[in-house]
Amino acid sequence: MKKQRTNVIVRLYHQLGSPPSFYRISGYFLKWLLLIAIILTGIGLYDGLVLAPADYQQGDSFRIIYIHVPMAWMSMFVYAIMGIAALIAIIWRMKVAEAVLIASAPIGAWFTLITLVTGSLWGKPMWGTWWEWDARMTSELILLFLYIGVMATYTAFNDDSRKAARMAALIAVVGLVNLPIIHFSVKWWSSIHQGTTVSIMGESRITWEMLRPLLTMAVATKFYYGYSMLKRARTYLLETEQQKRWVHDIVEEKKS
Amino acid sequence: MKPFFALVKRDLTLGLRRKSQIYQPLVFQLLVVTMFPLGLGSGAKTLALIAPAVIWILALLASLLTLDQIFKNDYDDGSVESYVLTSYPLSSSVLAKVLAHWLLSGLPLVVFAPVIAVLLHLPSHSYGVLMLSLLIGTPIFSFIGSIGSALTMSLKHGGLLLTVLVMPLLAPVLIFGAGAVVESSLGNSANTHILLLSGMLVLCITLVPFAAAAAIKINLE
Amino acid sequence: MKPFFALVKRDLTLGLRRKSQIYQPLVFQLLVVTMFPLGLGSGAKTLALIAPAVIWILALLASLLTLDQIFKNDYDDGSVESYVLTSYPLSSSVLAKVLAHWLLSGLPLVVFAPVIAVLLHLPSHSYGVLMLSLLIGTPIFSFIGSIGSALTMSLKHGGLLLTVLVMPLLAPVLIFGAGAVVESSLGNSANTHILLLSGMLVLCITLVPFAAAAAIKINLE
Amino acid sequence: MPIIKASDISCQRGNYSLFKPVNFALSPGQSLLLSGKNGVGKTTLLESIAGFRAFSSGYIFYKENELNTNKDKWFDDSFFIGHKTGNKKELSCLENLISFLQIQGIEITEPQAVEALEKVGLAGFEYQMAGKLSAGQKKRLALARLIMVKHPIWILDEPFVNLDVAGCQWLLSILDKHTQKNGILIITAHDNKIIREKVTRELVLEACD
Amino acid sequence: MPIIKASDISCQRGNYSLFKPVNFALSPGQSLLLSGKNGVGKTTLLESIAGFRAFSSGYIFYKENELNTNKDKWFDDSFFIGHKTGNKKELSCLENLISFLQIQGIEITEPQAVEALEKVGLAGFEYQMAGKLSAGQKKRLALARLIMVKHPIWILDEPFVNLDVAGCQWLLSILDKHTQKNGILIITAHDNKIIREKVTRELVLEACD
Amino acid sequence: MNEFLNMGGYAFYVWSSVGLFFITMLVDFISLRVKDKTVKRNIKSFIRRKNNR
Ligand code: HEM
Ligand SMILES: Nc1ncnc2c1ncn2[C@@H]1O[C@H](COP(=O)(O)OP(=O)(O)OP(=O)(O)O)[C@@H](O)[C@H]1O
Ligand SMILES: Nc1ncnc2c1ncn2[C@@H]1O[C@H](COP(=O)(O)OP(=O)(O)OP(=O)(O)O)[C@@H](O)[C@H]1O
Ligand SMILES: [Mg+2]
Ligand SMILES: [Mg+2]
Repeated sequence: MKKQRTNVIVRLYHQLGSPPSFYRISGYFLKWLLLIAIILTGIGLYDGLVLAPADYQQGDSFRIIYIHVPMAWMSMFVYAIMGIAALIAIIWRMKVAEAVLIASAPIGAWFTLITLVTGSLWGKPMWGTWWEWDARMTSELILLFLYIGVMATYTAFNDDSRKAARMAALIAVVGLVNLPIIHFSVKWWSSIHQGTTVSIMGESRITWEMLRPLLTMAVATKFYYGYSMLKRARTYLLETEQQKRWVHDIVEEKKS
Repeated sequence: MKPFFALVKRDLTLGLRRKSQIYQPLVFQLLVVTMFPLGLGSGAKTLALIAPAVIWILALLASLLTLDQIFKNDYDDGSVESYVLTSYPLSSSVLAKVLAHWLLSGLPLVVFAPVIAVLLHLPSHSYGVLMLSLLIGTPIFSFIGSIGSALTMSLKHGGLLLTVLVMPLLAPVLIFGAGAVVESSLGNSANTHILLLSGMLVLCITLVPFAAAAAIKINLE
Repeated sequence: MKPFFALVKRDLTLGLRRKSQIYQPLVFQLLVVTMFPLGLGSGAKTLALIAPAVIWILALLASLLTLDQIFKNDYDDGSVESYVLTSYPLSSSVLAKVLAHWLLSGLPLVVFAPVIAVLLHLPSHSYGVLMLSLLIGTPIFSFIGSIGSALTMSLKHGGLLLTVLVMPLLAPVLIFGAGAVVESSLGNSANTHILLLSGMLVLCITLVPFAAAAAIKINLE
Repeated sequence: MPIIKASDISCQRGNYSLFKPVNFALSPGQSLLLSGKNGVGKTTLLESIAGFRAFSSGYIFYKENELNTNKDKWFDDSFFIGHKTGNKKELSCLENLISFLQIQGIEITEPQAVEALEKVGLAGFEYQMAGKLSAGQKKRLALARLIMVKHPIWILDEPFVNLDVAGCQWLLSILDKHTQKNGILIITAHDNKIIREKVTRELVLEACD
Repeated sequence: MPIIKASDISCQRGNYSLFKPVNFALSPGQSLLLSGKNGVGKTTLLESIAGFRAFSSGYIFYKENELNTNKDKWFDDSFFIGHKTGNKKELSCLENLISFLQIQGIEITEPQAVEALEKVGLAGFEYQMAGKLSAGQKKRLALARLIMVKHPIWILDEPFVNLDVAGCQWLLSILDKHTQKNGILIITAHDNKIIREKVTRELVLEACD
Repeated sequence: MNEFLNMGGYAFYVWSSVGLFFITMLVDFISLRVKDKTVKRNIKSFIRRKNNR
């Protein structure tokens, strides 16, 4: 056997790849993630709903942006993470990646659902309709289906968590391939697309007072995602390793 | 516990455990509704026009997806014996099976209908009639379907045969159901349609259990 | 005989013997097409407008009805072992299964399409494009469906899960397929759409056998 | 005094009779083993006796009544377990046992059911789904019903299949107890010498020629 | 010289291991009977050995190669018949036998298949659909494959179930012939004393604690 | 204050959005705790089953 030179990254990879140390390390972060998420949400919403000036065109209804847009970003961000985890789970059969995949799906689906409903709630006063079959909305709806597909696959094979996770990974990867397809095909077909009212990229027509809460909320939701995902991932690891010593120690000593 | 309630309870437990029986017809509906604008392309403005028909056809198709399971499952695993080889009347057991099926697959469709209606731009003053008509119509699907399921339960690929058998029987339900919604969306009264639907339901309740029981007995011989 | 052809031959024999797999999707299509005017009531003039979408959605639904059986049957009776526990590449066997499925359920849809088109008042100059687009599109249904079927074969009630899984994947096929027909019915060229469809088919032929084979292996573990 | 009398009964599958017509009579406490080659028609005959399908010829009398004229009485007194076990994959063992019996109108409490499962060797599997049992465990779950039912007539199709040695012994003992309490037993089994010695009569079905 | 060596193999269902890890080695001409209580994991183990599912621990070596690294060789040499028979309801017996073997890449002519069916006691059933066979006949149809295959390793899960006495004898004789021709046999069976005497070794699986 | 709650006439839309956000996050939060508890309980009973044998 050749001696392997271990650098920091490899070591970290191995540590995060082993369930017990992942469980231990993630345990340190949990509390802080939740705490920061709550505080930032409080600040962001206060800033957005109270301090930020009303939009000259949309009035106060524009404040839905502080829920809608962070959620919309998260719905896609989470799917990307899920897809990467799925790829790792399939190729390297890494248990922690399976855990991340399975733990991301429910929270991602929630984010997507909120995006859809808040979009609807915004559309009624702005466009006079709850729902329009426009490119962005349709693809967001299909994103929800993809999340549901991943979760349904996982629950359908509930008798064997690891097998179920690998099946779900397959679905997630296929869905990943599907995302750009949907994006482009929907562009192709759509003709009634509503242009973005506000653009924050490049030439920004939004004032700093309006942008600040948006960014705060975007960070806050990322922290909550971190919390929710890690917590679920830990549960998944306990479940799949239920015969291992380290799990027994954790369960019986009640230290979580 | 009376055999009737024992059977209903068992089927509900099964349904809630499988879950798929409940939420997947809904997702199916949602998916197909999504397909329509995709397929229609620039014709999307016609959506509201075809909304009543689409909603009712979808409810019918979503029901059809689960209809063949009413008796087939029990036949496949042999538990049909538990209510056939007993002196408790088979028609009561049929009623129990139908009731459980409707609670699991019909009722969710009724509750979920407004969401589909929004997606298809149905005028909002028709939601009441839509839900009422579905509330009366979906049990008829379960009833008629139970006869079809009883006839096809011993077949391995009976699902499609069942479709063919029951579709003609369900056409009137569809006509009056969708008709009621169309009328109300045009601002007219839908009373006649609703009345006719109710009549069909009463007829089903009184006749179908015996018909389905007979079908089961013939099938087992 | 090579295992590939043996498998195709066996599946064709089975399909021709069951018959239902062939004629029932057609009957299903016919029935639903009949439902449309019934449900639409006075709105029947809109038929031609929605014809391309309806035909394609129906083709999709009719395919979906048989997709879950691609591998599920073999899993249930244990004959999946005959091509898994052998050194003959599983992906070739998958290709054989898909080919047989398309010949049995996709091809009839293509051949039958003009009939449905007449019923829905599609302009007759679009029939060519309609059939061509279905000829390229329906094999994609079988291919993508085979992955779904491989994933859900060990589930008792996998049919609806399969629907949920493959529908989003099939959406682009629907868009371009129906789009092609719409364009041609408006008198425009449908070349781009057809080209894109063909591209998808090529992609499926090269990738799907391996994906489905992987799914089967994971499922059996 | 025999309470079940079968005279010249035979069964059909497709368009031809399976076996030469048979006669038998059973008094309380007696048992009958149906045997014969694979495919001679044992399962078909048992299902007909249970009331599932019709005879192609002959009659069965139960307590002086022809069976078809008084099926309810027969259903009340006879209990059938066939090849298919009648377990629901998605119900736990406990739920399976309880619901099956309740649907047949037999009252059973949860502690009783737990006890029955214990007796049949499924202790600790109360909450496991029936779909996740091994072949022998599935058979045991079906046979657990026998502990609870009071029907005097049992009709069992190859009940020993898939059971391990201990399971076979348990089943033999419970069948013994049943006949000792004046129960009647109609059963099929291949290659099981012990049951052959225990039954009152063995009836070998012979194929028609 | 053993060509199959299993070291410390064990299987998992759901999230826990079923039985204590086992070891065995088999040389050509030897046979192994797996036994143990209902639900101990015999079927699971056989399916894993056949290559259907993964082991939770341990390795099997076939001709010095770890099984997972060279599955094709293993598939070429081993033949598995499990609980599910793999018959198609809608195909006739003849079609079933022929197509199953051809799909596995084994050439078989129609006269050969007819002969095999005859040997297995299904003469006259060539054109009957497999769905219309009795339980024992279905098993016989599946076992008919054994006559045609040349694989040196047979893996059989409870093959005696549902067979009548003559059928059991036939099966025993063909298993005998197989091992005499230097074949290897891995088998499970309950309550069959004769097979127990015939095998080289019996391995009793014990549940994990 | 009233003016704030009224949201310039868009109260329903804005506050249902905010409410939905909080309710969903709460549901997620609770469901992950419940899941964690049940899994730990099951593992405990699994350990007990092993010890009793
Ligand atoms: C149900 C309806 C709606 C859905 C599903 C939806 C979905 C989305 C999605 C997925 C994004 C992220 C896009 C990206 O970052 O690439 C987004 C961003 C956005 N949405 Fe919506 N939306 C809906 C309704 C609305 C309405 C009615 C408005 C306002 C009139 C609106 C305004 C915005 C804005 C301003 C952004 C951020 C702009 C950007 O990032 O480019 N949305 N929405
Ligand atoms: N699909 C499944 N999911 C989870 N657990 C299962 C599943 N099938 C079986 N089991 C469990 O795995 C264990 C082993 O099952 P297996 O079928 O291998 O037993 P077996 O030794 O073949 O028993 P038998 O003698 O009854 O055939 C059993 O305790 C059973 O409860
Ligand atoms: N569904 C069916 N349709 C037509 N014929 C059938 C059907 N099922 C069985 N048969 C035929 O009826 C005959 C009797 O079958 P049956 O199952 O009663 O036999 P059996 O005595 O129980 O055999 P075994 O010992 O194998 O269980 C067989 O020859 C079989 O071929
Ligand atoms: Mg039999
Ligand atoms: Mg077994």
